[in-house]
Parts: sequence; structure tokens; C-alpha cells
Amino acid sequence: MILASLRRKLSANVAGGLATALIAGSFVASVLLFMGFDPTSGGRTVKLLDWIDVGGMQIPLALRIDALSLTMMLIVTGIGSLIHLYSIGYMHDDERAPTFFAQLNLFSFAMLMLVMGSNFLITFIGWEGVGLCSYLLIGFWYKTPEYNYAARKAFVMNRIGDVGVVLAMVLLFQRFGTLEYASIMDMASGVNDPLLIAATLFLFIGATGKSAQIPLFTWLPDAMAGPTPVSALIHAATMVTAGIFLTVRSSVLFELAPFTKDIILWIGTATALLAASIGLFQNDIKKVLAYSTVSQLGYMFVALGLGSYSAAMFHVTTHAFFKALLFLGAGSVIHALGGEQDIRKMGGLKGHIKITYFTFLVGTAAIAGLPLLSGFFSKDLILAFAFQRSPVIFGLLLFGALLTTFYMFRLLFLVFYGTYRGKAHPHESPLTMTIPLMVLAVLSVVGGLLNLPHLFGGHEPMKHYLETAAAGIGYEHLELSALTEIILMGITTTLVGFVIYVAYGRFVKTTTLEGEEATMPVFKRLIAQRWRIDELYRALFEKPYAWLSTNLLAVAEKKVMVPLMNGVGDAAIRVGDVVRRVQTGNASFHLLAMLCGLILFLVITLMSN
Amino acid sequence: MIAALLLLIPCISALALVILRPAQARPIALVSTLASLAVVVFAWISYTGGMVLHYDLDWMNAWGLRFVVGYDGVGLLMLILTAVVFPFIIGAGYGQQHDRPAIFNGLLLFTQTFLFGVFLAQNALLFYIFYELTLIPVFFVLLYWGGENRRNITVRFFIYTLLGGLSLLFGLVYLLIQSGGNGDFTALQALNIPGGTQVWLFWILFLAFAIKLPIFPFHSWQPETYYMAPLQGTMVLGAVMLKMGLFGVYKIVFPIVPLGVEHWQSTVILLALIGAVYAGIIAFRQSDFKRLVAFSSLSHVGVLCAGLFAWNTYGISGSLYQAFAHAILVVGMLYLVGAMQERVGSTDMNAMGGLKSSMPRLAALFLLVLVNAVALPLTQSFVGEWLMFAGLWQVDGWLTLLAVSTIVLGAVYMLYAYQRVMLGPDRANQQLPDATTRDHLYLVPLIAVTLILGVHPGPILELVDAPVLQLLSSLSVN
Amino acid sequence: MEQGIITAIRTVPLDHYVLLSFLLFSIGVAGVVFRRNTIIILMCVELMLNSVNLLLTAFSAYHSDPRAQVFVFFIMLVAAAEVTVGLSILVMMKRNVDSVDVNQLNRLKG
Amino acid sequence: MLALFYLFAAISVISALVVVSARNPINSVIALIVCFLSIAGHYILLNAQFLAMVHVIVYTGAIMVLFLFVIMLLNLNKATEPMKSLATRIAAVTAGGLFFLTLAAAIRNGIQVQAANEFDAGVGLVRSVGHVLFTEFLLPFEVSSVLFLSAIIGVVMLAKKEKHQAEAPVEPLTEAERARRTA
Repeated sequence: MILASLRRKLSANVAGGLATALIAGSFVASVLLFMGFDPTSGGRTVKLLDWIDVGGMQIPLALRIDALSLTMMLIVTGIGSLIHLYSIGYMHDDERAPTFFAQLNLFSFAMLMLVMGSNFLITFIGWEGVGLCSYLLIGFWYKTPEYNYAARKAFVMNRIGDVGVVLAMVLLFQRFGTLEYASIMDMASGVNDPLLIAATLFLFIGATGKSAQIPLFTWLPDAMAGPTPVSALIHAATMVTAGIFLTVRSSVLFELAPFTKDIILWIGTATALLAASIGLFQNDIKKVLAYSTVSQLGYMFVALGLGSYSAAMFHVTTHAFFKALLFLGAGSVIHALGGEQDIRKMGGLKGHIKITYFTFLVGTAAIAGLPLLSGFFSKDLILAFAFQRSPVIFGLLLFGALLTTFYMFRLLFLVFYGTYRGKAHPHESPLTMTIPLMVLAVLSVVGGLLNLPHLFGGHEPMKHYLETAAAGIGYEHLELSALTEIILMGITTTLVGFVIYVAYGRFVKTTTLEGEEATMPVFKRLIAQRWRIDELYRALFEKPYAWLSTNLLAVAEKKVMVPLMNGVGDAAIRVGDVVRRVQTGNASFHLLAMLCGLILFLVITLMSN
Repeated sequence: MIAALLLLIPCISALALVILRPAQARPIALVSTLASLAVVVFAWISYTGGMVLHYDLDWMNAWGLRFVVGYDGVGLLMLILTAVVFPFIIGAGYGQQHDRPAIFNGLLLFTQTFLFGVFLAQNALLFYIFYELTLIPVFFVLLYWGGENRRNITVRFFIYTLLGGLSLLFGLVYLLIQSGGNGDFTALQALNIPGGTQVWLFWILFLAFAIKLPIFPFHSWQPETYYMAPLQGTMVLGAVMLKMGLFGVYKIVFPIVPLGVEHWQSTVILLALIGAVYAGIIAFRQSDFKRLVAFSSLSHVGVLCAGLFAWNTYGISGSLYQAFAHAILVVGMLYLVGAMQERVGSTDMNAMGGLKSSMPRLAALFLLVLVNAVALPLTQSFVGEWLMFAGLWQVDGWLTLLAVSTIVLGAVYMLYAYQRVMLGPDRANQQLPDATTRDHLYLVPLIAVTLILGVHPGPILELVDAPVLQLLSSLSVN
Repeated sequence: MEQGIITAIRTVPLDHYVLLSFLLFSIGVAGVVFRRNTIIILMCVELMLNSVNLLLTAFSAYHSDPRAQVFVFFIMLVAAAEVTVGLSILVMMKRNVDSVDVNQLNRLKG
Repeated sequence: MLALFYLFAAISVISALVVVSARNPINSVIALIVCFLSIAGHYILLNAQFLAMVHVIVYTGAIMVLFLFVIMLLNLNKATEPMKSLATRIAAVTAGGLFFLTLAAAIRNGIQVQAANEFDAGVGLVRSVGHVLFTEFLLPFEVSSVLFLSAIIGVVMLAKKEKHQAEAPVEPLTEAERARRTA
């Protein structure tokens, strides 16, 4: 059954139907696995072959099936199948569609390796693999230099994160002598070692790269250059959650390193707020969603920093549902308008593309956390944990959530309400595209049931399920009284409702569009220009690097190193020149010299006797 | 028998080519290299571990020169490497125009002979003789078939490497005096040289290999020479000859002056890594494809050398494994350089761009080669690099950080190069042919080797494992 | 008769012969360096060869070993060949540069 | 006996000095012939009769005549040779003297040799030398004929006037150049 899910890599370059069938097949395989899996057994490891075996290092190519990997497998294959199906419609007029599906399948393969690996190094295979696929798919339309740049940026930023992962792996290997998750987690419990702080910090650096956290988040908005299904699958639902997955995988280590958890907490909070603020004034439909993704990932990291791994995974799941939905919806809009992405040129689409509108509405409501939708439960769980830790964090996160609500509804209203401001003739997407939308919409609505809290009569099934795989979940304690929880939810919901009302007034009644950046007030312009972080990075890293590269060549290499080498050659030539003068060519002089040498030689011989 | 065949096959065919100058020089050379490959594969299959001695003959005993040839696991790995890479090197000639192909291929085969000699020699002087002999055919290849400014660059290259060789000879003579005129490696390794002596003797011996590899700051001959050399010459230099440096360090420096290695270990690692980062940064702005490959090779070699000097099982095995990966990689990259040159007419990347539209298959092949260059997991390079990082960590965390940072630099310049060559808007007038059958025949096996050994590195690692452990344990006993 | 020869040979100490041949050799060497006329330089070389021959013969006689004398014989052979070649070179030189001054032959200048 | 030795020694040294110092090549040749003859005398003193004969025939009879021929052929029988600079001459004489001194110093303690073989009055006669020559050294003897052959060929090649050389001598010297060189 595991091989069934691996099989897709082999037959990847056929058309979309086959690709979809394959990934759907692997989804079925995953479901079967899920059905046949007994969570109490803790998981099993299937060894495929020896991979690296040198000296004391034995790293098998092995897969691990447990609650955590199964959850991720279901997300990856499930949403993956839907998005494949969607892509058939979306990419039908692109001549390189087979390539697209091949790369998409390769991505699924890598992502499955990532979640199924039984040790860090196998996970790393997938980790790098998804990076490569992400690179390929962002740069899918390779004829536009900006897209290539975005692809390269994504890969390089991921690579910087990978440095962290490699270092963490090396460190863990040095400490524990193995990279198997199970063994490390067993050995690590109770160990108090500053080494663990270093290792977890390195892991977190890797996670910031892959999951687009400060400081490595700028690649994700640029990654929207790729086709929209790619954005949905890779840059919203699956790949970007790899960092969270890895953290949950090694939750035991993080539990032993509270310092790292604090850092994760603050970075998560900062990212959530920063990205949400940027989202406020973006005009590109996909960019808004991208910043929203970054922001939501920030929430997940906050959950991790708070030690509530199950909440993070829960949010990963619900986020996968509604963000995939939103992206696909956005894709459908773009498709309907023949490639237009600027929301200033949309509006009033509610009547033209009903299914898209409706599903998009559901997604927006879910992400905003309207009661009883999936986002409501997962986000509130995080907020509750935050409140337990400190009201300040709770306040900040709540503010972030309100921002999210505001810009999401701004998006919704600007796109679907008001009057149509564009030129193209909007038309509804084919069935292959709308079916996934509907399925995802349903999931977004009911996703909350997966981890229904006690308050609503549930008993957090997902948490208990995951607990069998990630020991860190066992440390979680949410000890808020039911009353507090209800009050918190009440506050949140009220404020969200208020914000929606404000947004409605601003964008439906009057349709406020953002003007040119130059006319904005300073602060607003700063936000609209994404806090100028891209420019900052460019000035701070890219330009100096290029400068360094040019000058190392021009100065260090050409002026120092090459002359040094030439110096050796020239020295030889110069010595030759000096010696040459002795060679007058005058035979008697040579003879005389020879004679002198002979005399000298004889004298020395005689002396030494 | 195997040793004799390995030395004789290329040598005889080389002589035949040079003397008879047949019209079909390249196929003959190709067959000869394939025959060598078959012999090596046979040796590999029949290898059961330990040191295999083929000949142990007296030659000029008074000078410590004896004809002792054989191999252990590492030697065999190097033989495999040479044998695998050479058919590709000869095969690369199909895209190139040479005058006097018979002599050219003959010289390449001579190089192969001497390289086999280097990797087979179990006597220090025999090693030295072969080591220097390899320079001679390469010298002529560079001098007569090189590009612009070849006289100057070739002579400088020659002087520079000879200087290193001289230093090595000096060290070997010193060792011979110490050992009472017995030049066999076994005898030299049994010497107990005092620590103070080892400290300076280390550099005397290592200088040759440092130049050959080359590591920073001895590298400056490399980029220009690689650029100027004919494609196949660059392949020989980059894929195989620099491995002599690694092999020399493993065979001579490590066992004979272990205390010196211990003393200079961190210095060498630091230098090597500085070189790796330095070259990685420079490579970014290179506008010439071939120079870029030269600098990227320089960068990889820095990490290789650092891994070797990590001086533990992981580091050394990783480095030796990576040596193999690097050879395959260099040949693949350079072949692509050649393929581009054939089509576009120069190696300048400014003249390329947008080629993916007209040659999607070649672009895909390029990407697969590139994946190895940036050491993505499940390629050969990843295994090597991972082992080296693990080894380096045991030496120093900061150095590891430096080493790991090269994977970022590698991604930066490689992807930038890929973008400049393949991606971007179409160029209107370019209707260039896509990958031909020859390109496929050439690159697909290389990529296959990369991937197979990336997924299943066991066979190679097995070869390396035992000798490295033996080396390290013999040193700790001393 | 035999005894006479023995005394005849052994009366003169070996040192004397050695010294004599050294002297002749040194004179030859000095001549080679001293003169510029190539033909005289050639003659001086002959002189040096002869001094060596003398030395060999002296030792041969003292040791009663004829093999050294065979050696001298070979030296003479070689000397004869050498002179013919040397003189023909001289003729060439005269023909080409119209001089037998050895200083004219400075083409070996580096 | 000793007196004879001194006589021959004096003759050979003096004539050798004349060879070196004579301005006219003809005088040098004559002196060299005298020198060679005195060396032949030494050979006879040493009972090396065969060598003495060969010496006289080869050197005096053949080689020196060849020298004379060449001198006459090239018209060198005038004392036209420019002398070297004083410094060089002094250096040459000093070097030669020093060389002699060093060599002499090597045997300052005399030479201690034990006669290797029993004395044999026949050594040095044609019989003994010939016997060794045609048994032990037969091969070198035959090979020397090859040497002569190559010498003959070499001489013929060298002496033969080549056409292009005759037409255009290699870099004919200008008058100024020649003056500079001889200076």
C-alpha cells in the first residue's frame, strides 16, 4: 500500500486524468491505511532498503506510518487529488500541461516522503524535494524573468532554512548516534542539554524557511507567480506546513527547549501581525491570499510556541481546507476573467459565477472564524492557549485575527459585490474546477468536527489520535474554565462581526479602491509597500552579494590571487634571466668557470678528508 | 593481471593511435576505455576486501623505487572513477572539432594510463613518477588544443604544479632517507617521524596536493586553465586529475605525517572552506558558462578537502564518495557547456537565455544534472555532502556552518546560471536543435549513475568503509 | 734482463709520473682557457689527453697489468676520431665566420 | 734511469709551455710534436713499447700532420690571433696553477700503491697487449670501428659545402659587430 503511493512518481508524465487517478488512488491507499491503522499501537516503521551505512552511521530508507504521518498523508493526498482534478480544467489550454502534472505529482511524492520518513534524513529528502518542485512550479511559466526570479528566491530562501535543518540533523546525530525519530524521541526524554536548544533552534530556522516565517517569508507572496493550483497545493495547503509538521514530529525536543519555544512564539506572533497588516492594502487577489497564508502560518507557530501541538495540527488541517478553497476560488475567478488578478478590475461577480462566489464566501467565513465553521474552532483553540499564557499575546493575536477578517472581507466584497469594473467577459468554470470547490467548501464547514472541543460536546478526537504519534502533545494542558472560554469566544465573535460590518460599509456601500501608492499617507504607503521588506532585503543581501561577487573576482582574484600565481611563474622567469647572464656563450669563459668549479670541488673533497 | 591490463590497454591503444594515426581514432579510443572499464568492473566484482597486490617487483631498489602495484578499497574506488569517467571524456569529443584527433585521443589515453598508475602504485616513488607523468600529455593537450592565450596559461599551470611536485619529491626523498631507502608505502607508513618534523614535513608533502586540488590560496591557476583548456582537457583536469590530490592526501599525507595533520587540520579545513565560499560567491556573477563550472568545481573541491581533513570515518568516506559524485558532475556540466557551445557558438551566457523553448529536453537534462550539483537528496552528491557535514561537525561547529553555507551559495549560482541559459523570453532568431540521440546517450547514463548511487550508495561506501576504518585505527594505535 | 727492466721502471717513483702528468694536464687546461685560437685549444686538449694516457700507462707498468694499456689504446682511437671531427668543425667555422677565434662561437648565449 | 726521466720530463713540460704560449700556430704544432715524442720516450721508459709505437704513429704521424694540413689549408700560419684581455690571461694562468696545486695537494702524502700483480717483463709488449685486446676487449675493439665510421661520415658531412650555405652564409657579421666581439 505504501508502494502504491510511491508509484505515482514513475508514471508521472502522462496527462492530467491519469495523474489525478494516480493521486486519487494513493488517497484511497491512504484512507485504507488509515482505516487499518490502530492508533494505540503507536505506529510502525517499514524499511525499504539500506541507504547510508558507514562506520557507525546507519540510515535506512524507511517509512513510518503513525497517526501524525497518516493525518498529513490524508491532507496531502486528499487535497492533492482535488487540486489535480481542478488543474485539469485550469490548465487545459496550456501546451505544457503534461509537464505540469508530472511536476505536481513529483511534488506529491516528495511531500509524502517528507511526512512518511522514519528519520530526519528521509524527511529531508522530501523537504528538499518539495523545495525543488516548488522551484519548478513557481517558474513554470519560464518566459517571464520575474517569475524565474521569484522561483529562484523561493528556492534560495528555502535553502537557507535547509542549512538549519542540516545542522540540526548533524547535531542530533552527534548527540544520539541515530536519526530515527522514534529512537531520538525515546532517548531525548528527560535529557537536559543546551545542545537541544541549539538543535531545536536550527530546526526552527529550517521551519521558517519552509513555512515562510520572519525573516524568510518574502518568498511566499512572490511564489504566487506559479499557476494557481500550485499556489493552492504547495503554497497554502501542504508544503508550507512542512515546518509545522517537522516541529510536531520532534515535539519532544521542543518541549525540552523552552527557550526555543519562546522564540517560536514571538516570531509566530510577529509574522502573523506583519503579514496580516500587509494583507490590508494588497490589490492582487493571490497576493492577499498569500499574505493571509503567511499570517495563518504565524498562528500555527504561535500554537507550537505555546506547546499546543494538537492545536497547530488542527489549524494545519482546517487551514488546508479553507485556504485551498480560497485559492482555488481565486483561481476560478482568474480563470473566469481570462487571467486578470487585480481586484480593482473586478467586482460584481456574484451574479456571474455563482458557485465560485458561494464557495468563496464559505472559505472567507471560515478563515475569519465565524462561529461553527472550521476556522472558528482551530483559531479559537490557539487563542485560548494564548490567553492561558498571557493576555498580551491573546490581544495581539486577536488584533491579527480582526485584520484577517477585515482584509478577507475586503477581498470578498471587492471581487463579488458592487459593479463590474473590468473588461473581460466573466464565465463560470467547468465542472472539474467547481467540484473540488464544493467538496472543499463542505470540508471547510465541517472540518471543525475533527477536533470538536468539550465545550461543544466533542472530546477532541484529533488530539487524542495525534497523541499516539507526537509525544509532545501529552504535555498540553488547557485549563480554562468553560466560562472563560465562552467569554473569549464571545469577544472574538462580536469583534469579528463588527469588523465585517465595517468592511461591508467601506467596500460594498461605497466601494473604496486604493489609489496610487504615491498619494497615500506615509504610514499607509509603508504598509502597502509591504513594509519595504523586499527592498530592505535587496539592499541588505542581494546587492552586497552581487557587489561582493563582482569585486571578489575583480579585486581579490584578478589583483591578488592571479598575480600571486603569475608571481611564481614570473619569479621563475626572472631567476632564469639572472642566471642567463652567466651564459655569455663565450667558450673560454665557460671553461674557466668549469675549471673553477672543478678546483672548488677538489678542494672541498680534500678538506673534508 | 588486472593491474597489467589496466596499464597496458590504454597505453597500447595510445601508442597505436599516436604512431599509426588511424582515421577512426575516436572509436578506437572509446573501445579502449570501455575495455578498461570492463576490466575494472571485473576487478570490482572479484574484490573481496583488503589490499590486493598484483606485482611486487624489484626495479631500482637502491633508490627505493620498486614496482609494487595493487589496490585497496579506496584505490579501487579511484580506479572505478577513472574507468567510468574516461569513456565519457572520449565520447565528449564527438561534439568537438579537433585537428589531429588521433594524437589528441592518444594523449588522453596516455593520461588514463598514468592515472591508473597513480591509483595502483604502492610505492611512493612509483606514485610520484606516475603523478608527474600525467602532466605531460595534459600539457600537450592544453598547449596544442587550448583556447585563447594558451601558451601563457599552460606554462604557468605547468610551472605551478611542477613546483608542487618538486616539493613532494623533496619530501619523499627525505622520507626515503629516513626509511633507509625503502620507498614502499608500507615501509613509509611504519616510520615514526618525530612530531616537530611532521609539522613542517606536512606542508612539504601537502603542497603538491593542495595545488593539484586546488585549495585556496593555491587555486588561481585553476579557473583560467579550465576555461582555456579544450573541453575534454578540462574534463580530465576537473574530473580525474584533481582526485589524485585527494588520493595523495589519503595515501601519503594521512598515514605518514598524522601528527602534522593533527597540527594543521583546522588550518587546512578553514582554508579549504574559505576557498569554497569564495569561489561560490564569485561563481554567482560569472557570465561565462565554462568559467562558472570552473568556479563551482573549485567550490565543491573546497568542501571535499575540508571533509577529507575532518579526519574521521564520516568525513573521509564522505569526501571520497563525493569525489566520485563530483567527477560525474563535472563531466556532465562540461558536456552541457559543450552542447551549448555547439548550438550557440560560445560559452557566454549573455548569448543564451530562453533556450528552453527550442530545446525542452536538453533543459530537462540540464536540470537533472543541476540537481546533483546542488546536492539535492537522492542524488549522489547529497550522500557525500551529508557525510562530510557529519564528519566536520565532530571537528568544529562553526566550520560546519561555513561548509553548509556553500549549499546555499551553490543553489544561488547554479539556479542563476540555469535561468540565464535556459529560461527567460524566447530569442526570436533561435531555432536551435534540441537534445540529440548523442546527448541522450551521454547524459542519461550519467544521470542514472547519479540517481542510482544516490538512492543506493552502499556498494561504493562499502569499498571505502573498511580501509578508512583501518587507516584511522592504525593511526590511533601509533 | 727482467730484473733490469724492473729496476728501470721502479727507479722512478710513481709520484713523479703522477706529478708530471698533473703538470702537463694543468698546462693543457690553462692553454684551453688562455688561448683564443681554436686550433691551439684543440692541441691543448690533445695535450691533456696525453697526460692522462701517461698516467694510465705509468700505473699499468707499476701494476704489471696490460689492460690499462689497452685502455690507452682506445683513448688514442677516440682521440683520433675526435681530432678529425674537431678539425672539420674548425674548417666549417673558418668557412662560415671567417675566423678561428673561439669567441666568435657565442651563439650559445642564453 | 732517473736522469732519463727528468730529461724527458723537462722536454715535455717545456714544449707543452711552448705549445700554449707560441703566437704562431706552426710553432705550437712543432712544440706539440716534440712533446709527444718525449711522452713516447716515457712510454719506453715504462716498458710500454707497443704504446710508444702506436703513439708515435697515431699522434705524431697522423694527428699532428692533420693539424699541420689544416693550418696550411686555412692559412693560419701567421700570428694574427688577438690575445685575450690581461685579466683573462691572468685568471687562466692562476686557475691552471691552482688546479695543479690542488691536484698535487691530493698526493702530498705520496702514493701508497702495492703492485697488484707479480712483475711480468712481457707487459707492454705487443704480445701481451695484443692478447688482452683480442680476447677480453674484442667487442669494444670492433665497436670502435663503428665509431670511426661515424666519425668519417660526420667529417664528410661537415666538410661538404652545402649549397644554400655557400650562397647565404649564416648571418654574415658586419664590421662593427666583429670589432665589438673581438674587443
